[in-house]
Amino acid sequence: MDFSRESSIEIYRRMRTIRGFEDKLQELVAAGRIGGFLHLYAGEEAVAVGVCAQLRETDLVGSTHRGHGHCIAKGVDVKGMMAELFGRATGTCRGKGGSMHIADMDCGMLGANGIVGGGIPLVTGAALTAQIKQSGAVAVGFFGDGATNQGQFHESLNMASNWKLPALYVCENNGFGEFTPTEFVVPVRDIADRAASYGMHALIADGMDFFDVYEKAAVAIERARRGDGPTLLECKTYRFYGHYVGDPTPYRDKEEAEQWIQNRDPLELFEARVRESGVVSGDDLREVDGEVERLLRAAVEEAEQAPQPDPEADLTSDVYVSYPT
Amino acid sequence: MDFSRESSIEIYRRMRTIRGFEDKLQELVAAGRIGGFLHLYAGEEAVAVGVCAQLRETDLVGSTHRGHGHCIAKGVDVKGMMAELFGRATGTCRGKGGSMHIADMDCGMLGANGIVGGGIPLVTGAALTAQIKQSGAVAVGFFGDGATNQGQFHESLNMASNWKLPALYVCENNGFGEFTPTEFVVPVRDIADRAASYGMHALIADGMDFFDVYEKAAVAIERARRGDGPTLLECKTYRFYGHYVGDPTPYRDKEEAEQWIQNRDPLELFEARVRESGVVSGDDLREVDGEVERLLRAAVEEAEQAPQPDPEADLTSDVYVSYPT
Amino acid sequence: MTARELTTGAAINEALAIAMRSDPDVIVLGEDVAGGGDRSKAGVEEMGGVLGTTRGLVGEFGMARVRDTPISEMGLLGTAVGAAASGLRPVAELMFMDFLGTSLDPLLNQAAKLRYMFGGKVRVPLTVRTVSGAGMRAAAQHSQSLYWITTGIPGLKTVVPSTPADAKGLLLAAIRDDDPVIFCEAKGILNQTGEVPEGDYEVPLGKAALLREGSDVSLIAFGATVSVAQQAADALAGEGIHADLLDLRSLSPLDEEAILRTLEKTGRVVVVDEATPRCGIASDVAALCVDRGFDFLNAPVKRVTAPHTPVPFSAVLEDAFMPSAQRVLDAVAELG
Amino acid sequence: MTARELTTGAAINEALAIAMRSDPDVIVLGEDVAGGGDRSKAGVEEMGGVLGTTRGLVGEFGMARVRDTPISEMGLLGTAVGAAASGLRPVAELMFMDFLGTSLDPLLNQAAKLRYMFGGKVRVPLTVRTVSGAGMRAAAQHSQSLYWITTGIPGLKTVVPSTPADAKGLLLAAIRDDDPVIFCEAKGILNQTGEVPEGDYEVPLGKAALLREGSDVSLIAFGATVSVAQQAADALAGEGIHADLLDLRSLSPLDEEAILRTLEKTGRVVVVDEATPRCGIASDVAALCVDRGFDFLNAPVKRVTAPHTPVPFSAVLEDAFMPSAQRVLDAVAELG
Ligand SMILES: Cc1ncc(C[n+]2csc(CCOP(=O)(O)OP(=O)(O)O)c2C)c(N)n1
Ligand SMILES: Cc1ncc(C[n+]2csc(CCOP(=O)(O)OP(=O)(O)O)c2C)c(N)n1
Ligand SMILES: [Mg+2]
Ligand SMILES: [Mg+2]
Repeated sequence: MDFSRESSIEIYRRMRTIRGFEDKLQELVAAGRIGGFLHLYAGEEAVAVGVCAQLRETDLVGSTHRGHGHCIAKGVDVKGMMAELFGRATGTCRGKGGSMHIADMDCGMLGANGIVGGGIPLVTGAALTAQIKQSGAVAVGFFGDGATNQGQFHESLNMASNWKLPALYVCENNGFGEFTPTEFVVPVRDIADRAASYGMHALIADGMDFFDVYEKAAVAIERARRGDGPTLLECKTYRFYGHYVGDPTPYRDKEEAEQWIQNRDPLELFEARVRESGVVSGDDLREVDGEVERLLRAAVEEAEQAPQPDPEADLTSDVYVSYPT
Repeated sequence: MDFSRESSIEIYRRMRTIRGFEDKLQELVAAGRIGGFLHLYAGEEAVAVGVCAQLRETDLVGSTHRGHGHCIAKGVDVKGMMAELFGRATGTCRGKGGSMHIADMDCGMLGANGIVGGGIPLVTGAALTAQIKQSGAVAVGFFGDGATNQGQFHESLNMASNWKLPALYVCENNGFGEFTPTEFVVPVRDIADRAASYGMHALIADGMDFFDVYEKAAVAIERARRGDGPTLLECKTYRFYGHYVGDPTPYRDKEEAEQWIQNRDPLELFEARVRESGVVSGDDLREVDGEVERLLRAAVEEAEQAPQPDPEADLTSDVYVSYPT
Repeated sequence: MTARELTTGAAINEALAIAMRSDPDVIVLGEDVAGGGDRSKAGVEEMGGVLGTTRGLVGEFGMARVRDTPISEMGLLGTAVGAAASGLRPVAELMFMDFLGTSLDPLLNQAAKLRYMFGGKVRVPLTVRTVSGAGMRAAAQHSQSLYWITTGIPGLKTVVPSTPADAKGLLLAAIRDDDPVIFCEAKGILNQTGEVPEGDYEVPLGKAALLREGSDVSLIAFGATVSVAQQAADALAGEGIHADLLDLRSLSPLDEEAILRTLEKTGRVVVVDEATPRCGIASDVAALCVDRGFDFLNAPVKRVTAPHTPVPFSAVLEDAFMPSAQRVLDAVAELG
Repeated sequence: MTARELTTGAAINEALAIAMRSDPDVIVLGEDVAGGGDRSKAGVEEMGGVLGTTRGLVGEFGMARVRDTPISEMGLLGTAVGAAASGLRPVAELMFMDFLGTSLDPLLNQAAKLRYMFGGKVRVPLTVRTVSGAGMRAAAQHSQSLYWITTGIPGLKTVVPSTPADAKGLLLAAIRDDDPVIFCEAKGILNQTGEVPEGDYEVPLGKAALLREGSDVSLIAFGATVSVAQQAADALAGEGIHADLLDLRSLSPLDEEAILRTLEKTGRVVVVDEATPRCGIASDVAALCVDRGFDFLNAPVKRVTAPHTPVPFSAVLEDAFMPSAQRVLDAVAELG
């Protein structure tokens, strides 16, 4: 894979932004400055960024409770996201959604989703729209290993395959659903095998390796755009922190976790690879680190200064487009 | 397979009873004597009888909207069933259930079920009871090809496989879900292939051939009783009539239907086989025909004479075991 | 516009065709909505849904816009929600309303909430057509009137027409509405006939219809119970008691002003609803009367509903289950 | 029996352990109800559910009776129904009540109806524990109070305790009840503490509790709104207005006599419910008052509920969403 200096920096910036955004969140929670249910994506950055790097702005993405990474990778404004997590009127969702519901149709983000598996049929519907309108768009659904045990996964993939929809289903297999190891609830080794139930094309990628995800996604998206139907792409990955912010993770093997974190960090793997190839230098990337850090600090500051929603006006608006009473 | 005269006659009696029962229903509907939603099992008798011939009375069976065959095969009293279809107080369910809800826990019939796929988790639960109580019982769920597109199928089989439950899942693939051909909504050739998603054992049987079903069911049930976990058994079959009584079946190929009905009638195939082997004679079977016909006539007569439920007493009873007001 | 006698089913069919002709974004999807048809096998005829309501659509609009789905209610409604959020205007069919059991999430947690959760930045112009109610000897799992569930969910709208003409106009309004609307076809009215105007017209969501005027008592009904209330009103008229008869038509939005107006006029209300009694429309109407309408009340508000039981199969039990004109008369008598 | 201060969560945990000790047929299943624990890897500690409520059970009762399921609510509740119908007494956990979306069918069409459809020939002794309500900044899909849905379904029972002691006693009664019971753990009370008697005792289903006596106005509440009503009652007492405070505890069966008794005493009722307003418990109580209680009514029945909106994430919005003592006081003031 040939990557220009520019794209390498851009890819790195996205991954670093996701990581940095969540580092900030952890600080903010520790300081009691934000609340809510927060599920961190850290460790899985190569998946969201690898897939989304193949997408156009008009392509649609559906996400999960662990959605920060997908949002940032698809281009949602980070300041709006930060304000959203502070519940401010200036947030992406005007403070009404929060971490599990960040969405921005303007850049093709069909929403994080607090219902495990709930985003999968939405993405299927977006693919149906693309097919019927012949827009050339592709719809991508991200979900976890645990979500593949949901009926909505089964029903959606089956429908998409029957209809040869331009969809890509990305399973982020991070080895756990909450506190339960995947092998305890999924009696097959590779989740990609489940595609066979739907006569669906399947691929497996190393979810810590940006380049592998990027290449496999290219194949799948190319198929989808050609009209050859959907793909199930399993990305083997690992979440660096607990299921939610505050989870003490007593249920997972400390050594195994250390292995992943020390040796398989997607940012470090990416950096090593691009530096080795010589397109970018360490200094280039440290500069990005600095820019990202400044952006995020500004995001936090602005969010904290931003106005709260107004209970009078905002509590009952946006329920309907119109509701005669 | 060696079948004694006695068992051959008993098997034939069950299949003939199912067929005869439904012939009566068609007459009764045509004459306006009974109503409701009726889905006939005719043509698929070898599946219910083949599987249930392997079961003990304490084994549990869950059924579908097309449940007459499973009920009769598992030993539900035919007179009670007929009275139920007449909505009488003497019916199996005191007239409250009707065709889609015939159940009799005394002979292990966990109920027909009007929700496509809805019986599958119930059977899974019965298998869980058997496993936890170490009762040695097996639970068997019948369902159609269409039901395998339901989330409840997916979630249940996954759970059963993870837990190695003593369950048998029998898919009656009759080529249609209502008016839609299976290949239009199931993008794999054999539904048995779907077991692979759950790392589950799978078998395929000729659903028109009692002996094939019987042998395959033996293998699966033996595995389940041994503690080796569940099996998905796909039986390829065909329904001789429409989806419901009154369905004009314009959507299916007349010639194909004729082929199945003329050449693959499970009763005729069974008769040919057992007569060929010499264990029973045509006269033996005609005698059974007569007995069954007399039984069913009596069932209809008694049902028509039977008392109606009493709206005062019966409408609001049986909702709860107890409900203090 | 001229009018003809049509069944409610035929009126709905006409509305679907009009909506699809007037807007290429309108699609129809559901289990067997085509049903066998247009599968490019010669001589294979379509069924047009289990009750034939969608017949003819696949022929006119083709298989891309009229889609038979697998038996996957959750998946098909969720897909419809996603399609609605991304630019189509889907009309999904949930064959029987009882199947909310296998399809609630896309309505409860997605369609109803996306707009709010996204801070107003999305529209979900989805219509879900479904068949509700008892009377077909279809027993407990195919006979429920569950519109109280969709009515109770903020973000959804729910309508239940009582005549073929309203069915057509309400369905056209529902499809063109930018919010998710649940459109309930009560079994009791699907085969009833009535005058239906030709052409394209809408009946606005959220407006009740006063079907009959009288100042002695208010009968409030909707869907299949409107004809029950009509019969009761006829019988009352024979006794010299004149009833206002209000057809709610929309359950959400609810036309509270119309309810308060009739209450103000008569001071006495009987609500007739074929659903079970707990947490239903009848309670909501009664609660409105005893809140904003308290000063007008001259008598208890009576609710004539089904009992708190599943729907029985037996004909005699099912007949007793459903609200009858006699039970309405008994309720009126109890008002003193 | 002595009593100790426990949180509601700890009281529930105690009830589960007592029930499992006293009956080998009681099993617990749900997503992460053990949670990592007892997986035969050394040093792997259990979580005992996302809120820790089931901690310690897998250690005492083992993995056969305390089962982590896949993330499959429909499958797990359906399995629990089948297990209940065939001889076990399962306590299934639905992690958040919002997940009724992905699990309604086994409750709506199976658990609630099997007994009726089978003519009384089966029992379904199932308990479903679930967490309801707002206040945790968990937004629209993790904060709903959907007990009105289960209350409205004939064949189910629904209870919502308001104190740790009631939670323990009601849960024991629910588990031992031979009908399916939905047991709602309101977020607002899970971490509250209170005196909890030791040992085995039951609080009967279907009985409200009069928590406070006064003859000027009746406050009717349950679950998390009981403490809101308490605060309001304290404030009213300061103004010389004495409130009867009725805690419903059971929503189905509903203790109608207790409601009518307090209405008869005061003639003025305010119902406080943290759920949204349509088709809810507040409407049912108001409808009862204006029907059987009409003669006792001296004022409108006021309902203090959440607005007809999804639950917002923002703290200021969520706080405004939830019923407050101030809103109860305003409602009392409106009674005139
Ligand atoms: C329908 C539903 N069930 C359960 C939950 C609670 N829950 C939130 S995240 C989660 C685990 C999801 O696991 P997985 O799909 O592997 O995603 P991961 O968290 O590992 O990214 C669960 C059970 C939920 N939000 N929605
Ligand atoms: C959840 C649900 N969806 C839809 C229906 C309507 N319906 C009844 S039978 C049927 C077809 C079932 O097909 P299959 O599972 O193949 O069984 P078969 O009728 O062929 O025996 C459908 C769609 C239903 N009863 N329940
Ligand atoms: Mg995971
Ligand atoms: Mg079939």
